[in-house]
Amino acid sequence: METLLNITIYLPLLALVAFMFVKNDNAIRWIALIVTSLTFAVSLPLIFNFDSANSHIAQYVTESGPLLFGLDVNYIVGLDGLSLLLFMLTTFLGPIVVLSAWTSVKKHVGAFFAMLMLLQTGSLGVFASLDLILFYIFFELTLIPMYFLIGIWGGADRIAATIKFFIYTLVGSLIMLVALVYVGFDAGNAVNDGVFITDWRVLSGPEYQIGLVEQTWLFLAFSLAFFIKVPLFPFHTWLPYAHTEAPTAGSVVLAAVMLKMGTYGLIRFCLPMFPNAMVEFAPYVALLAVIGIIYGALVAMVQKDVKKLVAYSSVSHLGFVVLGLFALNTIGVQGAIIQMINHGLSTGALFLIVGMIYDRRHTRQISDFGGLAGVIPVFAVFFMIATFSSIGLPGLNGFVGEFLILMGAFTSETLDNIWFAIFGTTGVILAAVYMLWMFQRVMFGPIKHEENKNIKDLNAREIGLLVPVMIFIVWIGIRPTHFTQFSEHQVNVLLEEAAQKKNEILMSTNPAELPSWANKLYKVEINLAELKGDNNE
Amino acid sequence: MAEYVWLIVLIPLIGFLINGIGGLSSEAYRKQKTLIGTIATISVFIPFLIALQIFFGMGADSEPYVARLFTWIEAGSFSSEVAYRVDQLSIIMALVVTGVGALIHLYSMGYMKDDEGYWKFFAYLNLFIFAMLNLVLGNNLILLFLGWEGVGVCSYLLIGYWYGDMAKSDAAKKAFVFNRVGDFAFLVAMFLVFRAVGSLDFDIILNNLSAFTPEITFWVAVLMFIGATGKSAQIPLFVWLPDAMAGPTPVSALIHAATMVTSGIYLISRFSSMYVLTPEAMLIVAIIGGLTAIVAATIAITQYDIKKVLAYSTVSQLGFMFLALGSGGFIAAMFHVVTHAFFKACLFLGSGSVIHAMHHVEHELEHEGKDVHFDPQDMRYMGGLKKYMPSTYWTFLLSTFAIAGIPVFSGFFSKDEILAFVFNAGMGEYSYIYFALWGMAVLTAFLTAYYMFRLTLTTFHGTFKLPSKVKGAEDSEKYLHESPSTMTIPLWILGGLAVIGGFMGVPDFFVTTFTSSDIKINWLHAWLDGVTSDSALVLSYGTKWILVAIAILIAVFATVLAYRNYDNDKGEASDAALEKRFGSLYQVWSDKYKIDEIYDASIIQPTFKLSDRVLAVFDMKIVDGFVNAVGGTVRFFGSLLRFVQTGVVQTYALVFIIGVILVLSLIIF
Amino acid sequence: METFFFVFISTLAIGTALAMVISKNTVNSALFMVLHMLSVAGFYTLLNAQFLAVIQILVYAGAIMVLFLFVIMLLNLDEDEKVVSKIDFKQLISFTLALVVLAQLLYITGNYAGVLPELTGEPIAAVGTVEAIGDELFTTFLLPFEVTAILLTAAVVGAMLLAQKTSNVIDE
Amino acid sequence: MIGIEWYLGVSAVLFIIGVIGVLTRGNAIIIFMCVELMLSAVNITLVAFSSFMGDVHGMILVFFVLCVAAAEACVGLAIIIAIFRNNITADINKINLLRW
Amino acid sequence: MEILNDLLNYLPAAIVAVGGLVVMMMDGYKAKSRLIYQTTMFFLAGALVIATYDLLYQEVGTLFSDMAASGSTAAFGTFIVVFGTFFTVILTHDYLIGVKHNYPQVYPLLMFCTVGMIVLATANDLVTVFIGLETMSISLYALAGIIRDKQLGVESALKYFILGAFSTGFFLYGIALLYGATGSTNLSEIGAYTDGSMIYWGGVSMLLVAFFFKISAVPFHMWTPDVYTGSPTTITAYMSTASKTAAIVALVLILERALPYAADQITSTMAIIAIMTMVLGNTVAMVQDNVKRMLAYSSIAHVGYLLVGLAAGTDLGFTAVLYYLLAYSLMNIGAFGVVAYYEKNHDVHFNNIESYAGLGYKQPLMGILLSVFLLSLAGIPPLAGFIGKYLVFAAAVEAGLINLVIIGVLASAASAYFYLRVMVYLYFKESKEPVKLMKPLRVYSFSLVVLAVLTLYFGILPAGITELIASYFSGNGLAIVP
Repeated sequence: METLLNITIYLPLLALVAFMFVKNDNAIRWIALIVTSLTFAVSLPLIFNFDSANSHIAQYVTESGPLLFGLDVNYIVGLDGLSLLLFMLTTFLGPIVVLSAWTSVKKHVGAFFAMLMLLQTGSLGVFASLDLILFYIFFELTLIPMYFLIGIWGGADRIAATIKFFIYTLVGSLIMLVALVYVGFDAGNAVNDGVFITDWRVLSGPEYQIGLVEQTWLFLAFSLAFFIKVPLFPFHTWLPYAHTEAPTAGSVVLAAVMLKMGTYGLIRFCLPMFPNAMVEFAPYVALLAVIGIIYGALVAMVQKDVKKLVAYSSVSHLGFVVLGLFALNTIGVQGAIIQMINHGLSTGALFLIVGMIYDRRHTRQISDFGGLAGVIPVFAVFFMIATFSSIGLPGLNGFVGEFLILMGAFTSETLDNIWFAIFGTTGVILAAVYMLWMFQRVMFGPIKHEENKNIKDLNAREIGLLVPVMIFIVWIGIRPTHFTQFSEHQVNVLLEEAAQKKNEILMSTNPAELPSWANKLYKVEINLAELKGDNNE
Repeated sequence: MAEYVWLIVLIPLIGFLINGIGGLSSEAYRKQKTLIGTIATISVFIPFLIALQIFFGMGADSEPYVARLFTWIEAGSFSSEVAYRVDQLSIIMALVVTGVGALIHLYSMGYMKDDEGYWKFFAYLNLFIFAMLNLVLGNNLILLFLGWEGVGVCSYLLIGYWYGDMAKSDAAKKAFVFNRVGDFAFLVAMFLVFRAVGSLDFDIILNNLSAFTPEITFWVAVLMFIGATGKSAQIPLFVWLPDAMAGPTPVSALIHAATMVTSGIYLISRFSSMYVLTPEAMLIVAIIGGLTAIVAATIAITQYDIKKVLAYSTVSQLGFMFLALGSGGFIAAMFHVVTHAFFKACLFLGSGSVIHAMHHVEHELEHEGKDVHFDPQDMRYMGGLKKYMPSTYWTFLLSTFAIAGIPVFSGFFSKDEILAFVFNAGMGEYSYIYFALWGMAVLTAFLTAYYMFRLTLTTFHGTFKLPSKVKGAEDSEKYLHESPSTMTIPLWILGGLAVIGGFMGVPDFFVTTFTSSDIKINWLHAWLDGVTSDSALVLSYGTKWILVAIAILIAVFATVLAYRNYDNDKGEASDAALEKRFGSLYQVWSDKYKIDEIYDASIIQPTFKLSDRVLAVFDMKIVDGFVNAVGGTVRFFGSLLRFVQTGVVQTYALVFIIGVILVLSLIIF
Repeated sequence: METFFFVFISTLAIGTALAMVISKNTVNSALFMVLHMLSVAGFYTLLNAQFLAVIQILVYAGAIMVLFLFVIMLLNLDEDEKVVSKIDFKQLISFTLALVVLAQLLYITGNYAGVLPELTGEPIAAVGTVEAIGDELFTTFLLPFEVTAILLTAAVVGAMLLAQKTSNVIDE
Repeated sequence: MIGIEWYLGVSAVLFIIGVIGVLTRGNAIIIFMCVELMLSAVNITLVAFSSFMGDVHGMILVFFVLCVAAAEACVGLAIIIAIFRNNITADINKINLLRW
Repeated sequence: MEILNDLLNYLPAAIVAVGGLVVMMMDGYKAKSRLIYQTTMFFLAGALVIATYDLLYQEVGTLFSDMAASGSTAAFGTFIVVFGTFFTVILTHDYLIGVKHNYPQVYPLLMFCTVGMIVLATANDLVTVFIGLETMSISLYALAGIIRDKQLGVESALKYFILGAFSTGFFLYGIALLYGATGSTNLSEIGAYTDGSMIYWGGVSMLLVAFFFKISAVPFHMWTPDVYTGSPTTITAYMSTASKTAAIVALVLILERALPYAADQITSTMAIIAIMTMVLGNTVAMVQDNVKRMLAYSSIAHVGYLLVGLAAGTDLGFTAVLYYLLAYSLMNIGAFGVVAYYEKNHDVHFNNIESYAGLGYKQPLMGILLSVFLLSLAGIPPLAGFIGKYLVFAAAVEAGLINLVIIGVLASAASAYFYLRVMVYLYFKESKEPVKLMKPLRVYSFSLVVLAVLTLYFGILPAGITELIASYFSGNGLAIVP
């Protein structure tokens, strides 16, 4: 199985090699499709054999010797409850994305699919890495193909968009790199006989504890990178540009996979390593998340470009995910995890759909459409399901995630304030407003433009690529436990361990040695008194 | 039999899938209209039979049965199942939904037979039934919410069924969004409940009401009620319902009269044992209900659109039901739900029949080559239809009697019981307010009878006014004809039910006063007593009879007045007189209290402008501007620094020397 | 005597150096440079580095400065195009900064006394002889010496490359 | 007796004179000569150390410096010739095509 | 025979020197340029083989009475220098033919220059350092101006020469002062000195100044953009890699062996200089429109990263610096190589970024290669440039220089902008006027591919080389002396 995991990660690169020798565009398309399908097929045993009762232990682990002498960076990949679903989502979307670009990409076909394959490997690597440095490498690796995807095959304003995307993300991740290296050395000294270590399994374990002051800085550095990637308000401005300008396939991967790297990083790295900071900053982050939910929705409402609207809706939806994560209870975190998948499916589907209509009309302005429902009924149905999924209709996937997240936030002891959830819930109303309004303007009403009268409905390829997504949208909506079961145990363990670690760190802190801001931020004395009180009882 | 309750829910879904997928994928299937209609109707009718079977297998004292299917959502301490509950309350609702639903399906087969999207219509209808059954049968709040939102979606789809018309899709969107506002409150209520008791199962919640602090109880009650105001079209969220008439008439009958809009009443009845713990929340419910009732009734008087009148009437009647709920008359409210479902569905279907006929006229005129356009729903063009459409007329009239509260018709009993409960509530806390509400309720009852007869008389009596009013429509009455039997059969069934439906809840005192025995003739009361927590009626027999008398007087007086004003084509003149008499007040009514405009000006436009002019600009200029400014600053410094590079060697040497000084200073000092 | 000699040579060296820097005419500058080189050779003798003194005169004054003069003549550079008549802002800054460096250097060297124990306080006679230098040069410093040969060859090739007039481009 | 600090001082002064020359003169040839001046100034320091310490290494280094100076002069003058052919000037203030 | 042994251990330099003399003579007898080129390649190939052997197997020791060092760092420096020269010559030959200035004297000069570099990189005595440095510099002055009939070429040579000679004065002054303070020019003897007189510090700072100049650290960088822009492109590649490598390896040797006592002061100085270098290099590079000049500023910026590693001054820091040099040489030669290829297809001024529009599709291989090199320069994984940067920053983090690292990574992020900008023109824009690119010589593109593959290889599997480098320093006790 270990081999299978590695094969899954690197299989797309095989296509890359093939592209070097194949010049025929159609052959390239088929190779890409076959390889991504194969990747998906190969990855299936991973989920079927996954032991969800032990989801907190990484499975299918491959561990190599040091890759970088002196720093002992190891190649460690494996899957656990946190990563499994996202990993599978990535492999699942592979063939779909390839199909979506089947005819719409006409220039430099080989390069396009090569970039997609590279992106696939990078994304899979991100989710499978259990070593922080390795994670970082894959994290960055995904930037390059996306840069080219947007830059070469993107829209009119693609250059500014892609550069902004690249640099913005890079700034965050580089700062994270510094923090990451610091953690590596620190952990090396603390738990690994002075040898640099970035093995997640060690760092997240209970032995390795970071002092409060360091935690603050490290948390900020890590979370900055992830916040930008998520993107959390006010770090979101690259997203509308990148999404709008990216080709359909790029938008889909960006929304479905790459944004998740941020939220995934928050839960995987920040929580177990910086539990105290996570808890103390949770209300502030939740505040930003809630602002993001409402703000993203309001701005989405007035967008004139369909894709931009969906992009801003992503800001809003990802706000939910962050809110759930920082609720720091099982309900919220589980909701956030499933919502990551949901957003990937529903927003991915929306981008696919917008791409299909763009292929037909070469415009994305809402005002250029209207009345399409009568012309292209099959399209309308898919669009409608995706829209409903996106606005969180019960019975479809979006609801499960949003409900759990809001429920988690509402009952969260960490946030200890029901208003986060209440304001977050208003996002549900707003989502209905902007999505339905957009849907209405695009699909309903009289046909205003002559060009719209002769649009062809979806062909078999397009239906074929949407149907699997729709199946999962409904499946998750009806039987979410089939999916949440994979992470349930790990989330519980993670939260428990984090809480315990947090208390241990607090207990070992001497308030007198801390700078005053840290005392204030962590309310050390009050918390310590409470802890000691608990112990005496 | 109760263990097959899941079949009730499943069959409509199967119907939906067959018609939906079949119609979507196959051109040929779409043409099989009879098949489609039959499948749809049967997949509602079978559940009705099952429900009936279950119903007959139950007694008033049967324990609730819960059919647990599978775990739906589970995370941490939260877990909810897909589980259907059979108890006295839910089976009543299920019967109404499937029964009325089946009839309306049948009716639609006739009404929609010329429509292109026939298959789609029936698919949506079946989906609606599925969602509605989830709502009434679900065993926990979240499954109820699934249905709650599901019916909202179906309502959205069906209101906007003729999406080609922007106004219609606007109405659909409006309905959905207003519903969502209510859902927001509902969600928060769920969170509060969960935080207090750790579960959303009805049993667990209702058995653990002690876990709520009074404050939480109040808030949960209020928030649920706000949810209900959205779905059941109460102030301040009622404005979507009149617009919802944009949908096909069967939809209005089914969703916007008989079933969906009553889900709020069902919800509060379900939680009646919680509501009685918080009189303040009850008061709020009552006040909102009472206000809605009278406000909608006043608007109804001024409307000319046949469906709009019915819509406002529905809002008003729903207000009545909430008034009952707020007064502790949960069973009374449910009673009214049922009777209202019968007569309002019948009224809507009747109006549909009329509209169908008017459409036909328009269509035939067009066929003649005349370019005639008129609003087929405007009652000013109608009149005298009774001789062309006797079935429609008679059933419509019966239902009008029912809604007007004419004795022995179903509405009489249910409305009377509500009035009694409101008066009864005046005996307890907040008595003045409840008395005032009672006054309003009586007034509303009067108005109801008045506008309903206005509607009936203007439409069916007198002469057919279209030929005289619209040029080119001369002799158009020859095209008027009765609707086909698929449409009239449901009308007759519903009309019959509207007549006799009231007997399921004949007040006990009708008999006990005279026999002095303890006999229970109020079947419904007995049936639901175990699931709801009605307040006790403390009125004396005398008071009760006086209240009945008042109700009868009011209804008869209003009927007579309406006959005087509206029979024999006097309608428009009377309305003009009315307008003159009430002046600006009438204007306010006919402007629908300008509530839409107020919403537009106070919420929608400001939000939109905030988003468009402030936030979107803020996003591009400030947030993104800041990012760009950082980049720009770096570039700016870069372009400044590059000018140090003058190209003259001596400058370079000079900088070198500066560097030397720097390094020397750093190292030496 | 030695003090006098030192003062004389110092004055001469600094004077010629200054003269070279501020002289208007390039040829004059070069000639002052020659004088300066000679005075530096004087320092060497004072410090008992006779071999270096000879080399200094031969190589510097003899060869290098002649080369300079030759180029000056070749390019007709004797008429200086710009005289240091006007003291502009840049020069003022240059001057100030140079003086700052001087101050730092003097501060460094001024703190020198008594750092090395074996410092005798006066020049040691035996070190600067040809034998001593030659001995070290061909044993210890063999590598630098050989590399110097390469260096000089490279300089010649480089000069050839740069100063050739005909462009012998070979097109292939 | 003349202490070593005097030699060092004179050497430093000469060095700075060279520096000033490089910084202020516009003629490339004079700048070259100033560079040579700097080198020979350092030579004085080296020889002084060498002599006072009784260690021959410093003098050998001076020997190498002389060689280097010669080589530099050779290449430098060649460059000046080349530039003179292109620009007909040796004023470095006018040789500033490459900038910004 | 000790001398024979020494010579055997110094074989790469010897081969290159002999080769230089041979090709010089061949030029004297008017041999064909192609033959001269082939002979040069023959000698360089021999040197490269031996340098590789030395890199792997040479024992650590000193040669020529402590004048030079062998093994470890020295062998590493020699290897990179010879390696860089090897590829430079391949690229230069083609390039010079392209721009029609194929003088046969270039080859001996390059060889002599390489000898200087090897001497510099292996020096164990300040005298050797001086001689090596000067041999290298003087050859480079000449090489910068080989396109002697173009104003830009000679102007760059003049600027380089004046400032180079100027810095030589300071360098010499530094040596003199150090000699005076410690009584020796031998690195280890200087390293044994721990008294800390003023004159010692003066010597250290002057020495640093000269090295800062050679590696073009701010504010001693002023010559770099001009010289790099004006020189023939492949020579620029050579200058920016091989010469920088030699100087930095020498600096590492000096810091490690001669100046451990001064480590504290050096750390702070290096840190400040590093910050200035990174910030200036990157910000100014952002606003350049000439690709060559942009690469020049970028090379300044890279020196900043190298200085971060030197500032750390730990084993890891030196390891990082050496690894970085290797990576940097690979990618910078590569990048300049592609730029040279584009340039020779047109004229010398064909370096404006505008004229790169759409070129990526004209000869896809070249476009891909340039992208790889630039992405590596930008420090994007999984390319060698990333590992280099990572190691350098990690070393600084280990040494506690967090602030320095933060500035470094931010500057690095900014640097992505101008590297990406080239790709924007290569791929994202359409060329305005039709440009025809000739097919590159097979050997030319092959050598660039080799460089790119190595860049990728060292990015993905750096363990072997980092292990090798780390072994040079482990157990040397190089940590900062308090």
